[in-house]
Amino acid sequence: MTDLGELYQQVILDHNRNPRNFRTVPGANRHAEGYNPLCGDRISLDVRVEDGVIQDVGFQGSGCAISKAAASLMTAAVHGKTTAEANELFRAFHAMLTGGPNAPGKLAAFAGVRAFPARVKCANLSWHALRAALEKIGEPVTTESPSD
Amino acid sequence: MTDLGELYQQVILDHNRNPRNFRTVPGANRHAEGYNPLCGDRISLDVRVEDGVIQDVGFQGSGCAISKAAASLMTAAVHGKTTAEANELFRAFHAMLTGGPNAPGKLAAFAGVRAFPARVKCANLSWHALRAALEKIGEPVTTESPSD
Amino acid sequence: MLDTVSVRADFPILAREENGKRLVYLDNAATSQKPRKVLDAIQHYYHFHNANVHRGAYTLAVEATEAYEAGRTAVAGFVNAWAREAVVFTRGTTESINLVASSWGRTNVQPGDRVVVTAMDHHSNIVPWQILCQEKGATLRMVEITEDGRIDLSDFGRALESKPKIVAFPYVSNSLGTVNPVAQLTRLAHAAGAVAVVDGAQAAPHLRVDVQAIDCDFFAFSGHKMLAPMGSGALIAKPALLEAMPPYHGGGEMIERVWDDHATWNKIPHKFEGGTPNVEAAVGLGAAIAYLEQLGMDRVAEHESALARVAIERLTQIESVTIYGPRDHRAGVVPFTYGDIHPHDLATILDRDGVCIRAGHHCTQPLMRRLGVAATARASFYIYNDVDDIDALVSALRKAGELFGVPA
Amino acid sequence: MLDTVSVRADFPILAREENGKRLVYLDNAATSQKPRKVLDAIQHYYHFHNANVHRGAYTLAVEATEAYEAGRTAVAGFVNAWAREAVVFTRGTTESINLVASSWGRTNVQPGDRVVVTAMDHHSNIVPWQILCQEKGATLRMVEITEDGRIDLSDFGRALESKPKIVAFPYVSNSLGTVNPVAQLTRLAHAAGAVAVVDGAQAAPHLRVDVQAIDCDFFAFSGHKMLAPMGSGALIAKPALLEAMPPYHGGGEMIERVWDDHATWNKIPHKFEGGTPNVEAAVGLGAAIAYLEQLGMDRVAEHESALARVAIERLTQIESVTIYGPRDHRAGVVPFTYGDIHPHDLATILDRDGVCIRAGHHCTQPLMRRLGVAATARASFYIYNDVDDIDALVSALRKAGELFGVPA
Ligand SMILES: Cc1ncc(COP(=O)(O)O)c(C=O)c1O
Ligand SMILES: Cc1ncc(COP(=O)(O)O)c(C=O)c1O
Repeated sequence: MTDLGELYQQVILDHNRNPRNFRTVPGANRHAEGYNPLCGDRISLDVRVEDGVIQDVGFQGSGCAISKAAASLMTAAVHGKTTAEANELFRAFHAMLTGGPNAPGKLAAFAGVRAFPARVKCANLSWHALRAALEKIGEPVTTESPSD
Repeated sequence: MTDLGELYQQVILDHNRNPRNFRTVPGANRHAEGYNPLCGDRISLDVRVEDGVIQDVGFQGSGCAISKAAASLMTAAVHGKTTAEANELFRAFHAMLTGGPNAPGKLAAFAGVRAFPARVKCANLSWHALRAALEKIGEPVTTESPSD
Repeated sequence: MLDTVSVRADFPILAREENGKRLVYLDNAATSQKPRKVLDAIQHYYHFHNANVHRGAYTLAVEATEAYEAGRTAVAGFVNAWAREAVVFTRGTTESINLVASSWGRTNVQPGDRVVVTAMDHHSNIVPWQILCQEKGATLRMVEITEDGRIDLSDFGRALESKPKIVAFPYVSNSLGTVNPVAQLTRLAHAAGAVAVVDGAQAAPHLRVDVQAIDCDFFAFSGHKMLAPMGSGALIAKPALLEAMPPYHGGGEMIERVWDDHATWNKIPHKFEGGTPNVEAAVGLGAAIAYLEQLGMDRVAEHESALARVAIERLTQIESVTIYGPRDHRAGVVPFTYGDIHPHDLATILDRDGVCIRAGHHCTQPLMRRLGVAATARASFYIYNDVDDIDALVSALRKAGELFGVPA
Repeated sequence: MLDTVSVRADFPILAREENGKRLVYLDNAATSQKPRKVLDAIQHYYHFHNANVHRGAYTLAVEATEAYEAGRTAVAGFVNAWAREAVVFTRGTTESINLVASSWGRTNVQPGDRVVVTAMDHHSNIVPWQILCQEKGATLRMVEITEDGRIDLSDFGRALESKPKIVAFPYVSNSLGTVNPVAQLTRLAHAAGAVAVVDGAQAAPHLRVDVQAIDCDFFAFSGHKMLAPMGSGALIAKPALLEAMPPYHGGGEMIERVWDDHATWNKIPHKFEGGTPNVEAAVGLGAAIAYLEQLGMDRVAEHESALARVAIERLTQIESVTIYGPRDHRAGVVPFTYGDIHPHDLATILDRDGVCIRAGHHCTQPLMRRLGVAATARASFYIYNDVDDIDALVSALRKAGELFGVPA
């Protein structure tokens, strides 16, 4: 069970059970929907950006432990960051999942997902929603397309 | 080439080259069309029946040597016969092609077709057309359906 | 029960390990594994008889045609079809149902008409009817299910009051395991003047099907769920209906004559088999049917119900497990949830122990909404599964419970 | 020329005898034989990785999904598609064209519109358009061919004057061997405001295809004609067109969300792949492409043209033989007649010497009418054929001539 332990690290199990920022954001000026139709994971993301800084961020939705914890940890990680810094974190997270070095801080907890290719899309979904929200892309995002 | 010789017997080659009764029939009161869509063999059959006797019969169309010779020999065989006798010949011919004893007279020339399952439908087409004509079935006949 | 030791020996993939563990394949409702006899039949076909069918005058083509049509004969016998020409080969259930919606549906459904499906139908038996209804200005009516996961017969009756043109329902639900009373539903549909379309995807592999006894108008199934290769399947339909229907795919094989601006059609079933037929699929389906008939479909059904009973019994002993579907009249499909562990997490955790189950909506989103869940986990059995597989399932589940701190 | 000795060794069926003779398979335009590598890839898939794709969270399902999508990547590279998602898997050419007619056609063709095809098209590229035109009250216009069997470019130009919505034509004619100037035809079609549909059934197996260079909108081909299993094939389409088109088959895989009365669609290409995908077909197609690319498509094309040249030269020496199709720009398809011997009789006689040729209308009845024949005989070559096969063909033909008393 070592590798399962690496996937379901305590921090992930904790954020799954008690997701942070699991709420709508009053005065949100960015929004995105994420949906993986085949597996059913769903996220609705609110962001309030002022002067290039993420002043508040929250999410709602349903999904597996990986997707819920990823969304929770993401909101914690980008809260108070500039959009440029958030984009940098997106890149670092994405790089980690595709074989690169660990992402900073608690995000490193998701390094274990690499060994579970079927679950990468779960860890990714909220991050792609974030990018869509920041870039004001109206379309719902998905991380399920095999071309991704 | 022995078996090819059995398929393409002289009588068949002869009737292919010089088909008998290759014509329309004046005053025909029975008619049928035969068509095998996959291979393209086609026959148009005219019959004049009076008092239960086939007074005249002729065919037109295009097809391979087997189908043309079969039609030609059929017209020769049923000319002057009663419809009951013609039906009897149909049954004998059909039985021969499906493994039964040889049909009477020159029709026995088609016994070799048995060894060529793909060509049975060619030998059969005119006979099925005859039956359709005698039974006044309006639909074109085919012998290509694999359920046949 | 079947002699699973000898059955398992026929399935090469079951000798494979998954993550260092014996492969415990419990996703049979999604697709089945293939026995050596089926794979050998396919190889044999390509090694000795491969050719395009129906149009060839050479030996190889005759052999290929015979192999193809022998597959049709086997299917006709397997489901007790009205005739050989009642069997139209398709890629599978989805294509079969789309064929009916496109050909019979487009011809017969008018604006204002009704089409009835059930809330337990698979997307493949819902979406084609939605598309048809949207195109024609008809209305789709979804029959509700009971608390315990059966078709609500009084709602079914109410739905029939509107005199629908088409009534579609599954023989066996892939998300609940329910075995529906298809002969009765067909009788009611006919009494209301509708044609009955039976989605047999989960029935043909698992129980003895008799379309004449059901008296349905259309019956669809997939070969890949019943030991046959992917890309195999059929639509079985009453010949008189097929005769009257326009063709589906235009192309080779299905024509009688082609003129510059129009064409006439070949006889049934060929009218519906445009393009080069998949001979491999017919050969593989024939071999799969031979394999199943040697076991005996009654014994197959019995084996799977027995496994389902054992699985339900064991799973019920785990405190936080909820099982979906009816107590009786169920096939070897066992859907469940385990506390608040998401089914995808369950599937990942079980996979580490070599146990393959499905997690998700199982292509039945309208049903999931009614069950009030986003997803369930599902174990589904076939002829090679045995009680050891259930043990493996249960012990892997207990590990998941530990990891997530859910009461066992 | 290819090293046919080593190529032949890869094809198990070529070791078989037909009627006591070496099998001389010259019906490759109908379907190709399969090399061991393709059959092994299929076996390997079923022995180790078989599962339903896209929806599984277990290892086997991940592997199956990867295998399936790797097949897509292979196809995209093989025809130089715009993107991976430009590749929609289908059963073959016929289904691909029907998909376009049904989805793009039904959406875009209005009463009074025109659709253009050519008189050398296969029924699969005629009948779907006839059906579409009949349904929509549009008109089908058939472009004539020249004396020597090429598309009549001035008639093509005239047909375009009516501003058709769709122009469909074959890359390579299966009945004449003509290689058409598809990039030029596409340019002309676009200039007239039409979409260009290329029937690539006889091109993909035999020459290097570059859909971006052609710039066509839709390109259809069949796997079974290019070493891959039956039931494999694809439609390649410009992604923007696919995005805008309604789906084809409703069912699993192709949906985003399903509500009781309507549904939303998955991304392309999945939107067009309703139902359980045929993973075997994708795996087999990938293996076939790998095999062909190792030989090199340019060398494949060269090999076949060389064989066609030799065959035409030898056949021309038989006095009563007539060869159809153009002198230049032709692929490895050689249609002919021999005196007044009916092609079916030829096929039967040749078969006794192990030589498999096709006889008939080759699913091109409008062309046959223009050629003024009911049927032709056709020899068509592939990578395993060589000059010995042509010798066998010619000597068997001479026997037929003797039997029927036709001047040799
Ligand atoms: C030019 C052409 N188009 C279309 C087809 C149809 O292909 P399929 O039968 O594989 O769908 C064929 C072959 O039969 C062909 O040669
Ligand atoms: C009940 C039911 N109907 C339809 C289908 C669709 O079958 P296929 O994907 O083989 O077309 C399935 C399986 O996926 C099913 O379980």
